[in-house]
Amino acid sequence: MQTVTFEKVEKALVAIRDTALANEQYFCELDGVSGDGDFGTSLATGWREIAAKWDDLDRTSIGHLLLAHAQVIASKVGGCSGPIWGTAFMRAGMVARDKTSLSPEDIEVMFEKAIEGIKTRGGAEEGDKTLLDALAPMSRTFSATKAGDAVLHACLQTAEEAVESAMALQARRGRQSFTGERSIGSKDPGMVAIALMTRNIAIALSGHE
Amino acid sequence: MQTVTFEKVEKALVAIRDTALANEQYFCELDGVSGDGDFGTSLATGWREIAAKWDDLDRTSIGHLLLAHAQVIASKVGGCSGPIWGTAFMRAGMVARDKTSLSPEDIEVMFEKAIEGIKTRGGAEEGDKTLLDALAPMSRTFSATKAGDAVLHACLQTAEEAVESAMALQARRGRQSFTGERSIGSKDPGMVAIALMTRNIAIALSGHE
Amino acid sequence: MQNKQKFVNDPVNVVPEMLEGLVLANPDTLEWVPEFNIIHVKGGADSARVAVIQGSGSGHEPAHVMAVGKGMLDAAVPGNVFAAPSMDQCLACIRLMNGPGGVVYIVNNYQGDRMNWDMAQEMAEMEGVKVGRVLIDDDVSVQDSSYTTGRRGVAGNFFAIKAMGAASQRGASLEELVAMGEKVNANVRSMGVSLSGCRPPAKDEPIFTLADGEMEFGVGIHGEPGRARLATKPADEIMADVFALVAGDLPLKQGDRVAVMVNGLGGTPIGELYLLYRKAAMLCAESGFEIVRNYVGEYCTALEMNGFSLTLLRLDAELEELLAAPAEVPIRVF
Amino acid sequence: MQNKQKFVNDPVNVVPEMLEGLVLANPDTLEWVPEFNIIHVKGGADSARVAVIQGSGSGHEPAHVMAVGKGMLDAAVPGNVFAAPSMDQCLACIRLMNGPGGVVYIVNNYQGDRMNWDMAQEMAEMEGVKVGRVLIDDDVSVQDSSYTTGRRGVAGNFFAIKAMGAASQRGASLEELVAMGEKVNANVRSMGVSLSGCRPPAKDEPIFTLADGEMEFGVGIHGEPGRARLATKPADEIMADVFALVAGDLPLKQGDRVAVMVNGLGGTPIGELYLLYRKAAMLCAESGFEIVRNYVGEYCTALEMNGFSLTLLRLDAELEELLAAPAEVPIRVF
Ligand SMILES: Nc1ncnc2c1ncn2[C@@H]1O[C@H](COP(=O)(O)OP(=O)(O)O)[C@@H](O)[C@H]1O
Ligand SMILES: Nc1ncnc2c1ncn2[C@@H]1O[C@H](COP(=O)(O)OP(=O)(O)O)[C@@H](O)[C@H]1O
Ligand SMILES: [Mg+2]
Ligand SMILES: [Mg+2]
Ligand SMILES: [Mg+2]
Ligand SMILES: [Mg+2]
Repeated sequence: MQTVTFEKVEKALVAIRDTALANEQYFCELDGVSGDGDFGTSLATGWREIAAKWDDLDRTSIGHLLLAHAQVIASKVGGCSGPIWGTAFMRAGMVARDKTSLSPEDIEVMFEKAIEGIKTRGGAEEGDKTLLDALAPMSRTFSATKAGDAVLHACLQTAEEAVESAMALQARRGRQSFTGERSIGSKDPGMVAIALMTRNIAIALSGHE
Repeated sequence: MQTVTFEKVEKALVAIRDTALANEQYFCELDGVSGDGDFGTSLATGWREIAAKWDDLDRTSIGHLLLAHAQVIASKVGGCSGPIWGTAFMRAGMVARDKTSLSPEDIEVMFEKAIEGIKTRGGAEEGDKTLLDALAPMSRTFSATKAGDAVLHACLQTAEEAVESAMALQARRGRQSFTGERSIGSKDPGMVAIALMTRNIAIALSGHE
Repeated sequence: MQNKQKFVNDPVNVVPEMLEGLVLANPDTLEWVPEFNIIHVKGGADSARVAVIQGSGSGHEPAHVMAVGKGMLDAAVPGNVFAAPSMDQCLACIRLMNGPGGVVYIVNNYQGDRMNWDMAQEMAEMEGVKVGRVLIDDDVSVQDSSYTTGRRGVAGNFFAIKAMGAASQRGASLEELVAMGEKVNANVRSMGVSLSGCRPPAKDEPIFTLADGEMEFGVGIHGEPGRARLATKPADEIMADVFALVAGDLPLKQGDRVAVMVNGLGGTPIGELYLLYRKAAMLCAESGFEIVRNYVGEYCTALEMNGFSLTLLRLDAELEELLAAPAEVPIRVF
Repeated sequence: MQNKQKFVNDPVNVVPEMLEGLVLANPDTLEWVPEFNIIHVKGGADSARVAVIQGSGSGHEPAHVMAVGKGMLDAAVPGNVFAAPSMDQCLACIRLMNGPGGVVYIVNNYQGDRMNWDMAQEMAEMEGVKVGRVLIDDDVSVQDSSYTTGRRGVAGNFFAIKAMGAASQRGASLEELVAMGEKVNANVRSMGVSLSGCRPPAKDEPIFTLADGEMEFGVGIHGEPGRARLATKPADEIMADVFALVAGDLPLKQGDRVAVMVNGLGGTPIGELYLLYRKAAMLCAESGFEIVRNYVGEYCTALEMNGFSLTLLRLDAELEELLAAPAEVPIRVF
């Protein structure tokens, strides 16, 4: 992987945004299986606000752009997702605070800090059937492949495999966990969102890889 | 009627006491028809206490003996009956405060004062289907016949007729009144008690009339 | 059969055990006379003042045993749950709290309470005790009811206690205290609404039940029926109806200065009481009644009934001063 | 569908309408920031003191909006009924109450509350604000529960507010306040029991229901399950069980000086709370724990739930002094 420019970061953020906006109903349906069915609405509410403020977001640096995201997400996204996603963007943003482009090593650290932040915030560990079960393996794949050109593709594959293999797990965090064993056998909405966002980022950036 | 001696007053009070003690269950059953079924217990509780203290009751005068009754009744008899019967004895006792025998005129005033007290205390009037509907006609009969010898018998007849004729009325005081029209057609327990006490007084005093 | 959804032991002991808890919680300020279930201020009658006392059924707490304290009641003598205190309880309380200037009792207009107190008063007077009486009948919802002739006495009672308690501290005579209580009663009106029944500890059944969507409009503090069984509606509309009846009965007029009480009947969250107060305050503002003091919380309850009552008191300078005077109650809030 | 047996208007407006009622009732001492539903002491942050703030779900009133006042909380920021305040509410409250010495927040150990407050704290720290945090987890009934990892934070919270509020009035620094809150938390334990469920205004169904003769032993303040669903029994026996678990967890030992709170969960008559306090006081006497202060009433509720919790706080000289310091709350009791 080469240095990631500000332009590419913006494209990735647009891909994340549009994934959240386009899948409101689908994510709610996934959450409805064993949770309270609000996950799609939570994400879409946050990113609608981001879309509305899009042109005015602080672009002093990549970090500031991510911190601007963090602020809106933490404020406007409900349920567990607000503080968790907000923390992820905030921790990643702190790493990139003074940067206008990112090295593979920067992204590696951002991944690690975001995951650490999610763990601190929500108290979850890998295996609890949350989006950590997608992000943590992705972060390991990234570290292992960051020198090569297929890194994005490898991360996507990891995420999609993680969604499938986590179906067998029982949720131990968030509202899904309230229904106990009923969560076994279904896809975790948070993980699905991560995988779909990664897919859309890969598509958006494929011309540049 | 001649002057009523202290001895006769005591006999009358014993007759009242024993009526209350002997009819606990009967009076409760009468009250159970449209009231809360406690009337017999209320009276018996009070007169059991009077019986227990019998020898120590203040006998300075007829009035004091009646006031001693009033005190026990007001303290120990529950429901509406405690304050109502207590008041009747108290008001009658006040009239006889300094007396060791009673003239027919004394008794006439005692009747009137007791009835007045009951009305003040409980707010009932004649026609509300309470013991007033026995006492008030008895008091009128007494006033009309007090010169003659058959006064006690006349009073008893008035009381027993009153019990019958009041059956058609609807109770408007005490717990009986809570059941509305259900009280129509049944005997009022308070009136029955008055009539029975009068009968037993008549029997007790018949040797002396 | 006993009601199992209550924190009680033998239902027969509910009142004494509650009173024992109350004095255990207030050892420095309260005393209990177990024989008559009298709660009085520590030390008993104050020879320099005329004592103000009250007694009525239990189940209305904090009324009245938790209103005993300096500047409030000198003593309270409760009967069993929803039952009047007996004559000898009332008489014992009068005797105990009697001082050189006599003693004044406050009684809510319920037949049982009145009969026992009136009787006790006559007995005490025969003993030479000077006794004053203040009758409270602030409930505008019904004229005659299951337990009363005339209007019922409910939460408005609190203002008589507060004003008379303060006046007693200032050395008012028996006659002045009675006049003060009568002034309060002449200027105070209340009305209650409930969304549920209530269930005395010794009873298996609720006193009445309401289906979802029903309310008892004008309910009494024992769950007695009020004006009508109506469909529930938004809180603001319920408050508007109650407010119109309470204010209209006095009647209040523009420019009047008032105290406003939104009293919880036992099972209503305090958050809802403040929500109801919001509307009452708005209605006062619209009507040009100036709120000088407000009271939101539980003052006179009906066990765990879900309901509230509104009380409006028309003030004058004297009442304002007495309501603002310091007072102590046995309920610690911080 | 809306719960019809509530005094509310549109359930969406329950919290703002309650807060509006609260400030209408306390115009001289409280202010409301409608945008973020913040209730704060009139005049806002005091530059000479470190403010103490709290925010959690609504439905627990008087906690915490009715604990705002001099010597208590400087501000409270409630979420919706049984829902944590959002991050931006918490952040707005931190910003508003920040002073030269920083600001300290108290948070009960519920996942939603913690996540939003922690997040707000990080954001505020990025802006250069000095923020102190005190976590309360006094409920001994369950280790992990529906809404928590670790123990829940419940009524014991009151003592942190009272001690920290008093310490703040005496000029304590942020570090001293945090240490004080942590000391309270280390010495306070609670447990609750309920005899009924509760029903949020926006819900058609109670959160849980109990049949006649059933109790939830160790219930949480949202109606979450506790240790076990058991058969009801006499109040003294229930209190004895709860007392043993609460005192045993600290553990208290003979000669300890304690504060005792019998807290109503919303639908329990205050008379029953005193009846329960009676047994708690007897158990303290038997165990050789000296009761220095007691608190009987509603401090932290679960809407109209019929239940109580017992809280025991082990005292030292410093805590005793802080608990006895004057404080003002917006609830008028006389
Ligand atoms: N404690 C946690 N840590 C990390 N992720 C979590 C946690 N709890 C829930 N999640 C993720 O959030 C998703 C649900 O989000 P959302 O519906 O907003 O939360 P809630 O459980 O409050 O309804 C889950 O699918 C899971 O991936
Ligand atoms: N207000 C009243 N005035 C006079 N007598 C009354 C009154 N109320 C009830 N009574 C009498 O008392 C009797 C019932 O007594 P009791 O059972 O002790 O009263 P309660 O109605 O309290 O249960 C009635 O039969 C009636 O004669
Ligand atoms: Mg969800
Ligand atoms: Mg959710
Ligand atoms: Mg009867
Ligand atoms: Mg009776």
